[in-house]
Amino acid sequence: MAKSNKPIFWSLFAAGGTVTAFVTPALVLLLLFASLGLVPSLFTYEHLHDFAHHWLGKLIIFGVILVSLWHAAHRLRVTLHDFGVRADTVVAYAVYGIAGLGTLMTLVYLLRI
Amino acid sequence: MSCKPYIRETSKTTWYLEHPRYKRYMAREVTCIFILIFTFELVCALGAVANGPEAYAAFLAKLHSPLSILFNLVALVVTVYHSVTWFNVTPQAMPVQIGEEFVPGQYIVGAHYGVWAVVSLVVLILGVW
Amino acid sequence: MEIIQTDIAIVGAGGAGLRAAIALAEMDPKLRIALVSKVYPMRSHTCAAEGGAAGVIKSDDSLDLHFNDTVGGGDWLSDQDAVEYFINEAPKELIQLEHWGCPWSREPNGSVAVRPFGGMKIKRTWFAADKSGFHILHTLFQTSLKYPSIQRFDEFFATDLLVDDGRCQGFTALEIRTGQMKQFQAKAVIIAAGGAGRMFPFTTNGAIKTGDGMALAYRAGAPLKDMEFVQYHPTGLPNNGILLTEGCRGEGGILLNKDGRRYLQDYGMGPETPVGQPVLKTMELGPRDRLSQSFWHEQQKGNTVSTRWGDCVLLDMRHLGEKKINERLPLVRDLCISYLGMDPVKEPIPIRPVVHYMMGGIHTDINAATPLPGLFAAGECACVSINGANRLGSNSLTELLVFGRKAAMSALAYMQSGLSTAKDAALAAQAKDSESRIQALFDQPAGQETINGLRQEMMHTMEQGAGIYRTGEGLAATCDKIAELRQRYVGISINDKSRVYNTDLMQALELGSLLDCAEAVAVGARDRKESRGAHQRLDFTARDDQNLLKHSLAYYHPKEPPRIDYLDVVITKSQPGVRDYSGAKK
Amino acid sequence: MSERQIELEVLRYDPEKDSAPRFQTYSVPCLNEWVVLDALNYVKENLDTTLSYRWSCHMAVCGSCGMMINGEPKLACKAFIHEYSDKIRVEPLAHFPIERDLVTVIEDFIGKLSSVKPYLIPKDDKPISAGEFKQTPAELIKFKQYTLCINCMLCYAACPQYGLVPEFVGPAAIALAHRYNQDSRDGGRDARQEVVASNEGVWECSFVGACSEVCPKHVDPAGALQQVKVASTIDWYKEHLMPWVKK
Ligand SMILES: Cc1cc2nc3c(=O)[nH]c(=O)nc-3n(C[C@H](O)[C@H](O)[C@H](O)COP(=O)(O)OP(=O)(O)OC[C@H]3O[C@@H](n4cnc5c(N)ncnc54)[C@H](O)[C@@H]3O)c2cc1C
Ligand code: SF4
Ligand code: F3S
Ligand code: FES
Repeated sequence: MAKSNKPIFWSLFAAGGTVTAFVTPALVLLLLFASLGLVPSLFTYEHLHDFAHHWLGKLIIFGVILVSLWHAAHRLRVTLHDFGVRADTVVAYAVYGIAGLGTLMTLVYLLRI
Repeated sequence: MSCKPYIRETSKTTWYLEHPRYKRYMAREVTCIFILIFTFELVCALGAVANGPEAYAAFLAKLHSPLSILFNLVALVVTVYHSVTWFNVTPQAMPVQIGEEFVPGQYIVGAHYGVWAVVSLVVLILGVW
Repeated sequence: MEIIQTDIAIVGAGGAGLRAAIALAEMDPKLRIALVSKVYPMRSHTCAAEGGAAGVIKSDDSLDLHFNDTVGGGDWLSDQDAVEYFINEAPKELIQLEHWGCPWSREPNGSVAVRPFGGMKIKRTWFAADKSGFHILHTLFQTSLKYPSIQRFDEFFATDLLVDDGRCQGFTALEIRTGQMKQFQAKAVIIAAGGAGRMFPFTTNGAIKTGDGMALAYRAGAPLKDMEFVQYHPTGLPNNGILLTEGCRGEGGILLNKDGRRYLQDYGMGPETPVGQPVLKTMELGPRDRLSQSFWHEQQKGNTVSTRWGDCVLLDMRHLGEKKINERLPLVRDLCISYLGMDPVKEPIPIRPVVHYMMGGIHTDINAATPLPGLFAAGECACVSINGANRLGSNSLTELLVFGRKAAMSALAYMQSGLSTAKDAALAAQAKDSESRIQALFDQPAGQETINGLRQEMMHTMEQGAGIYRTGEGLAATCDKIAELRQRYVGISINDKSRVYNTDLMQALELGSLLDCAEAVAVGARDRKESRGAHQRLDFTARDDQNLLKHSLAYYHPKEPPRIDYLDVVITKSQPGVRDYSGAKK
Repeated sequence: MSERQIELEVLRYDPEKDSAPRFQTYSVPCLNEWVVLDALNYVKENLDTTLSYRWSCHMAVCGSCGMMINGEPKLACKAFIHEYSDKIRVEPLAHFPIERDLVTVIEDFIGKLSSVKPYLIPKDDKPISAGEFKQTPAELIKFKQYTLCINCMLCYAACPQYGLVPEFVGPAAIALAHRYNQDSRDGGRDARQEVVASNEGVWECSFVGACSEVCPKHVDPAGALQQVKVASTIDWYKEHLMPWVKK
């Protein structure tokens, strides 16, 4: 048996699990307000732009989104397996592909702000 | 040989219906779908910001749709479930030993809940400010 | 029939069998070792031992003290040369186990901790909380996995030894999964198949302790020694015989009668010691035989508590406090709560004496060799004898290690001493006979006798006649009864005709072993007209060193009761004296 | 103690006669303080001697008597009658092939247990004459919990991943490897990682946690597995990002 390469994905999964556990519910709440029309100040264009403009803001946004995406992607891989989808390699390419795409998009957007 | 062991197959697609604890597990696992979609929601917000105020206004308008309200509402419940299930198992994954005793699990979980409350408060305050 | 060729085959994979196997594998990696057991090794009953294993390690202790405790505790029936070898090897074996990873409980400075035990003058029992035997067994089993030369045959039931040319050359065993008989051919055989407590109705022994190993050797001509000495443990849960370790008393638990009196002071173990400050070899830390006998007297006087499970006395541990109980006796607490619904932190626990250990067993010399060349024995099934008339708690686990290894060394030496080649045809014929005997059980039409019926009668008569106190009359009745049961056993049939995992068949075979061993116990006890250690006669109340400072040897007869012979005890430096357990007086 | 009449529904399978398992119901007079094993023994002794099952110690320490009781992996000797209604269903442990009646084939488990090198591989060699290795109570407690496993396999019967992926090394075996890894006397972690840190090792576990929920000895194999994951991940980063750092 050979040692697995899963640690790369698992470490992102674990980090993301922790980060999302701490911040995501609050973020969802903010976005829920926004969707109800009560846009909280962070989600006004100016604030969000200012926040994402600052290098520290960029770093925070990038970090949170990165680990959230990879957390979700890795867990989705396992979950699809649990639902009986046995094409693990295909699934892995697909879910990590999605996470990669999201990461790339974030990177590009952040650079443009 | 006269032995002929009988093998009971586990259903690969419906096994989790067989026990409440499996259902709880699957509920925990599917939180990832919501987190994934929600994170893309954030990515979209970011994209809109990158494209300028009009794009962002359009984004907020889309966010105002009933579907999106519903999604965010459900996502709130689901992500809270994720947080709770995540924190509850931390003492198992990362036990803390002080001298000859392990710190009781409920303290570790409690500490996480405490930090969670603080972080959420900070995010909310910053967000609403 | 498939023949399995090995160099040395071991029957039994409990503490003794595993220790022997590891010793063999270490001595010669090229050796082919067959480790045969009717259960997976970690199911062996060594796992149930709670209290610990004795060995001199601390600076306030000495080998002489361990020697004296053991010999005196055994009422001078122990062979002193064997005891000497035993106490010398004991610490080495326990350290060896430590080096293999056994999680012994520790002192704050990191050295192993020891606890007091009944009949020991000084704290010398190594322990791993109250799961000592469990940890010893699992450490040995896991260590044995290191050695590829140990070939395991798990769930193989040994049925008969193969003896040709006056030498033991293997045995037959039933592969339980398939019901097929296999012939194990070996240059030497070690039996380590454990005790036989299941001949009694109320015992701490697991279902597998049915004396198969003793019966194997016995039927092949090796005598059983000192079988009349059966140890009762004073503290068993009254409803199912689950043991509460001697550690309970070692840590300071006390025994009370119905009036709340610490009655042991009335039986030569007093004066009373302060509660919570146990004094070694005194009161609750007296030896098992004395404690169990005191119970009987209290019962006669009507001083016991009657419970729905019968007469009991109370084991009170409340003064130890929750913290200490959780730390030192977690299993005890769990067992009391689970099986009796009582919490020792909050209430005294009703207990009564329970059959625990066979001092007797296959006769071996100090080298673990039986009189049958090529056959060696170790562990509870053997009688070396270090335990004499009464085993001291925590000597047995150590014995498994010391003599398990010794048996391995002797078997290897025997094998290397050069032997004539085996006569395959003769062995095959014997194996065939053995197979036919099993087949006969299948073929026999259903008759009157049931396995359970015979077993119940056997257990009943053993308890009636061969219990804590015995009389000539009672024993004679028991001997007759067992003889009758052995006759009737011939008529049993099995209902289960399947070959696969046939537990009906196994129970039939086990009953056969138990009956053979039970007869040796009863006849040995009937003929021992004295009281010594665990063997107490109401009609011969004194110890008779003049005539009976001797081991008894029971020789098997297929149809008749065994012939009893006697053998001198080896005495080197301790002359029989008075067993004194009133330490507090001094 | 009150007596209760229990309907014991037991799975029966005789490979020589049956092509598939079936249920047989026995009516058993039980004392309330009994465990399910007592009820099975009653059947074996009085009603049907052909029923096969494993047991020995009757005190939850030998690990023989694991079975599914009302769908839950349990030790029959620690499943108290008073906790059940008058109908109890007894089946062999899930996820293992049925040999006969309540007896399962456990070779797979034994093989996995053996595969993780579950024995002390000493950090330093020390002759017996030099005495014991020192180990403080604090060092002992670090792994003590993981030594308590009785190999009853309830965790394997509870773990869905083992049911779905039979190659999974599984909770008890990995917890045992972790037990030795955590032992202050041991230096064999690297040797164990080959199996433990493989895909079929710890990475097949998705932290369902069922193993720890059913474990009768509170070994918490789920915890052990997660700790192994954390440690293996740190290994991986050290190996791939900082190959110059010696472990
Ligand atoms: C509840 C309890 C607590 C105890 N506590 C202590 C204590 O604290 N300290 C102490 O020193 N002693 C204690 N003892 C005594 C001690 O545990 C036993 O004497 C000892 O464990 C016996 O070990 P063994 O290796 O001889 O046999 P066992 O461990 O009983 O093993 C016997 C082996 O033989 C095999 N076997 C049997 N028959 C056959 C067959 N026909 N074919 C193939 N294989 C067969 C079995 O499968 C098993 O592997 C205790 C005993 C009990 C019951
Ligand atoms: S970890 Fe627990 S459930 Fe699993 S085998 Fe060990 S004792 Fe049994
Ligand atoms: S149930 Fe199975 S998936 Fe992991 S946490 Fe336990 S081994
Ligand atoms: S009979 Fe030993 S664990 Fe149940």
